[in-house]
Amino acid sequence: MYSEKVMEHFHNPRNVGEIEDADGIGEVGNPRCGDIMKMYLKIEDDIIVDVKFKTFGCGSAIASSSMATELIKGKTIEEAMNITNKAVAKALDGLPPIKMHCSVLAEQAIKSALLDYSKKNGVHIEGLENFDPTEDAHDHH
Amino acid sequence: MYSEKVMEHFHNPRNVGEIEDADGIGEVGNPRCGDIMKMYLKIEDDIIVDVKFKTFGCGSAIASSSMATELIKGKTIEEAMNITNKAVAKALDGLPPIKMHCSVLAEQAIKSALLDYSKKNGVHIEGLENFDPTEDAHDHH
Amino acid sequence: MKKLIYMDNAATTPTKQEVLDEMLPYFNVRYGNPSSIYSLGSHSRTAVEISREAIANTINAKAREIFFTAGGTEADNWALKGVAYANRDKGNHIITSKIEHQGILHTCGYLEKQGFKVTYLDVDEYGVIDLEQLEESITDETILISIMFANNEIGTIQPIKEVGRIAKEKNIYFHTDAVQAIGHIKVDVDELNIDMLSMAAHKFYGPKGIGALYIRQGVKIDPLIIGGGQERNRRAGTENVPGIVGMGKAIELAYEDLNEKNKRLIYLRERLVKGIFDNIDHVRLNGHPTKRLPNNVNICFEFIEGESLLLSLDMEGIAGSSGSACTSGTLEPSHVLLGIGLPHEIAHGSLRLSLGDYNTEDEVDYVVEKLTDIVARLRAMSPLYEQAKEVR
Amino acid sequence: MKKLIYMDNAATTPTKQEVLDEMLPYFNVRYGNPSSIYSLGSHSRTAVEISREAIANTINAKAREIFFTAGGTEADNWALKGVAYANRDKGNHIITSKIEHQGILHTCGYLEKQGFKVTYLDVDEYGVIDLEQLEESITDETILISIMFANNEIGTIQPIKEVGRIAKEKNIYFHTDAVQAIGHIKVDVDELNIDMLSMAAHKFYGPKGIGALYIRQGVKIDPLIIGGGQERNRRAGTENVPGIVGMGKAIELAYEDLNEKNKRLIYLRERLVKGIFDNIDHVRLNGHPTKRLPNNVNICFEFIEGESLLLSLDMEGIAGSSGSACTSGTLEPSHVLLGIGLPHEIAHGSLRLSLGDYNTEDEVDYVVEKLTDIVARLRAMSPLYEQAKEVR
Ligand SMILES: Cc1ncc(COP(=O)(O)O)c(C=O)c1O
Ligand SMILES: Cc1ncc(COP(=O)(O)O)c(C=O)c1O
Repeated sequence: MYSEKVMEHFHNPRNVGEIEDADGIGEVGNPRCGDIMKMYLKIEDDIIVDVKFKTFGCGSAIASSSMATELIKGKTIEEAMNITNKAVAKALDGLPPIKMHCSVLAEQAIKSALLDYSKKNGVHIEGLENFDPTEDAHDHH
Repeated sequence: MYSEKVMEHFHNPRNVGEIEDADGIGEVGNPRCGDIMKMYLKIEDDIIVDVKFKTFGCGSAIASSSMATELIKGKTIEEAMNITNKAVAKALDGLPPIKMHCSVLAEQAIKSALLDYSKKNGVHIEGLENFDPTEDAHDHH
Repeated sequence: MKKLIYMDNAATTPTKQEVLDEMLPYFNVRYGNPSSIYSLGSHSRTAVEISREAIANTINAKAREIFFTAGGTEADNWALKGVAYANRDKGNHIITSKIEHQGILHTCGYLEKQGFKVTYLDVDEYGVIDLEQLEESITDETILISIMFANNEIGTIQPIKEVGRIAKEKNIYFHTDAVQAIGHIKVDVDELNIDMLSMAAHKFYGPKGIGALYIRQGVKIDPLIIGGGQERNRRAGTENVPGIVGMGKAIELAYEDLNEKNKRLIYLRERLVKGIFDNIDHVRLNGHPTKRLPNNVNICFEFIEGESLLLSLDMEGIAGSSGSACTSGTLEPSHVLLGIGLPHEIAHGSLRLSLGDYNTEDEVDYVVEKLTDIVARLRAMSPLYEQAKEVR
Repeated sequence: MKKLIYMDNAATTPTKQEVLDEMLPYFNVRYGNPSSIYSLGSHSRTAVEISREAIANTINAKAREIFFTAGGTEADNWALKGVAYANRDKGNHIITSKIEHQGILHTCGYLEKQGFKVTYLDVDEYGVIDLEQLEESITDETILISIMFANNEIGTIQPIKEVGRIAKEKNIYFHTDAVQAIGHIKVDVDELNIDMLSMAAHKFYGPKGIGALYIRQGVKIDPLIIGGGQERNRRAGTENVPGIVGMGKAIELAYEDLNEKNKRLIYLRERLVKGIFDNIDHVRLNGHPTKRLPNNVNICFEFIEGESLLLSLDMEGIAGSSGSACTSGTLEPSHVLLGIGLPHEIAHGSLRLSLGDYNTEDEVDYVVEKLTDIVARLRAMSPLYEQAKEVR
């Protein structure tokens, strides 16, 4: 069902944990639906210098979180904003159709944390104008 | 499906053939239904001294004919009249329910031949008053 | 016991050893439920999908158009009831033929009770449907045409390509009961415009209890067996994994060297027919002389009844079948033989010998020899034969 | 690969070697079609009838009341649709429960679309139906009560005897989906007043693709699969002889020393539950504490999701199952867990471990050890666990 990449990231997820003094924290998902992703960003000079996550969810939710953190770590905010759910899924060598919403959740978790950062620091981030972190990822697949 | 007795009588039917100068001949059944039995009797002093049959039909039709001839050979007319289809079936160690009509046909063939004998010789045979050789054996099972 | 000469391959076939070998691990080593997410389950899932692919490739379909069933009858029931119920709003008329298998005919009878109208096409003396009658039977209400690919009793192959063309022109679904055809002749669902097709593994050296329905993408059809999400929500129930694996292997083997196998079968078939005609009088060949299954011989022996013929053959170690009423537990002889116009008394005396990969020339010759004796013996007992001789 | 610890015996079981040995000749030696009249055919017929007898004896039925199907789902579909369609003139109301298998629930949904009314009984926190609610639900229109014998997810056994008594008093047909019960607990259809009962061989170490429906003599029921005269005209299609033979052998083996086997399973079950409760906090046992299948353990681990638990177990060579939405391809977690009143977020974290004849005490201890580690690891990753700790 899952690619080896997914299984590998599920079994050895990168960047699990919390950042005490995070610059941005985003939480998306809903325990009723069986998945919650929480993402912590440390940002310096527009660059994501550190990122951690905690996820309650299925194998692909955990793998998507892990992959998403890998994809944005060390990147600029702008680069991070360009990471789509498809990019996450592709980096995992694909996800089963019924699991695509997990990659959507990962994209939303990044954006949600960036939104938090932009609010806390009063910086404008291109592309977050219409972002609604409460939108249901399950509608996307 | 069939008892050993049926198979044995089917494979080695007794009394197959015709009697040239038979005293009574009976034919029952219908080729449309897949079975015809023809029975020839030689009768002396009310005793069936010889009997032969020819049958077009399935295994149990042939076995029933064979068994019926065995049961009446050497018997008086009265005794022959008392041979029921159940007796034929029983002597064959039973017939499958859907094949019971074959034993009915055998009983009818005997009666039909006796009727022929009674007509030709002007003798009354007790029990043949209401016998109708054209009645459909298939309704009996 | 005598060595068995099995000439009833149209009834069922033995499972080939290579097929069985392929199946065995799925009973007690790779026994996982394909719906389970752990490795044991996904191995089963993979095996199921490989089989589906093999079947799809064979008939030029897509894997997602193959749905496993418990056999040919379930596939037939599903196609008919599923299309009828799902398309009731479009119409209530179904066209089929008089010589279909009971899986089709009795299901049509059931649908008639539910308010559907069914036209049963006539067949000619060879068992071939009349395409003109088909076209004339089509109305605005017609939602489905179901015509069998090849007949199970007399082996006649229908003009499926023409039926497919007509159905496509009129935009009517076309189902074919190909239970006797798959594994025996090449079938291409695209070329023939087939929308649905039934098959059963035990007719081509696969196991009993497994079959499939091909459903062209886009066909509107209700499920017949409802429950879990198996077969993409269209046929519920834990998959018969060993059966499915066996069916996939069997279909692959069946189409290997098909032409050579069929050449051999046709040679044996013709030898058998010639042997019978050379040695026995008052016989007739049923079914089409050339447009017939390579393995099917169906002959009427006048003046004798089929069941007694079968029993006598069995005692010689020969397995065949008959359209006789006496083998079926009914009073009417085979609807197929009556359908091609045989009188009842002659239809009663039919014998079907269906050849297979394991039959040999020696067996064919032995059968001819034994048949000759048996027919003579039974005719000597038959009052009809005696009458026929008198008439002459 | 690591040695597999298979604890998903409620999903399917391996076919026992003795069962397989019994089946093998029917693939390629005794391969005759049971409908054929020659010896090869009647050997198959005999084998089918011996199996039917064995099944009938086990549940105290008559052989003529057992009808073979392709599995549990087909049996469920047949019972429901067959009774519904055949008794439409008597009424259009069916009573079932909220926690039935999909084979029942989705068929009921289909029947609702056909104009039938269905009452879905609630269950209490343990998954037991309320007999008062059952009695109150009965109307003059009620033609069928279908209540499962034992639940496939949480193992709860229903008060079948009382349901049977009520159904009999009110003269309503009573069907029970006993797919999880047969082979595992003693069932007597007479004592329990059961009119119809579904079973599937692959749940008791028999093969996949074969099951049966018990139909008490006199029950009015339409066939589901129509065609040839097999199964006394009630279920058409060439018989799956190897499957049938395997089912007969499997049921015999299943009821040999049943008490001893169940004592052992209950011991293992309790050891597993105790091990989990002793080592892991925030867990709850689902299903009835005592009125449950001897082999069923179903536990919710709060703050984690079932699929990730299963995948982690799989990596340790442990096969289990979950009522998590993520394993089923839907968004809703198991209707059974919701039915017993669990909140969604907790229902997502369920694990079913169903024990079998091949599990050992060592395996149980190993599973407890691994589970402890896995749960700890997943909770460390879970934002819910962190929140829960903060709240405390
Ligand atoms: C209670 C119950 N009913 C019905 C079924 C369906 O059986 P099958 O999958 O063999 O069709 C199952 C098992 O999947 C079950 O556990
Ligand atoms: C033409 C045809 N259709 C349908 C069937 C039914 O197949 P099964 O008996 O496998 O259900 C058969 C064989 O019996 C057949 O020959």
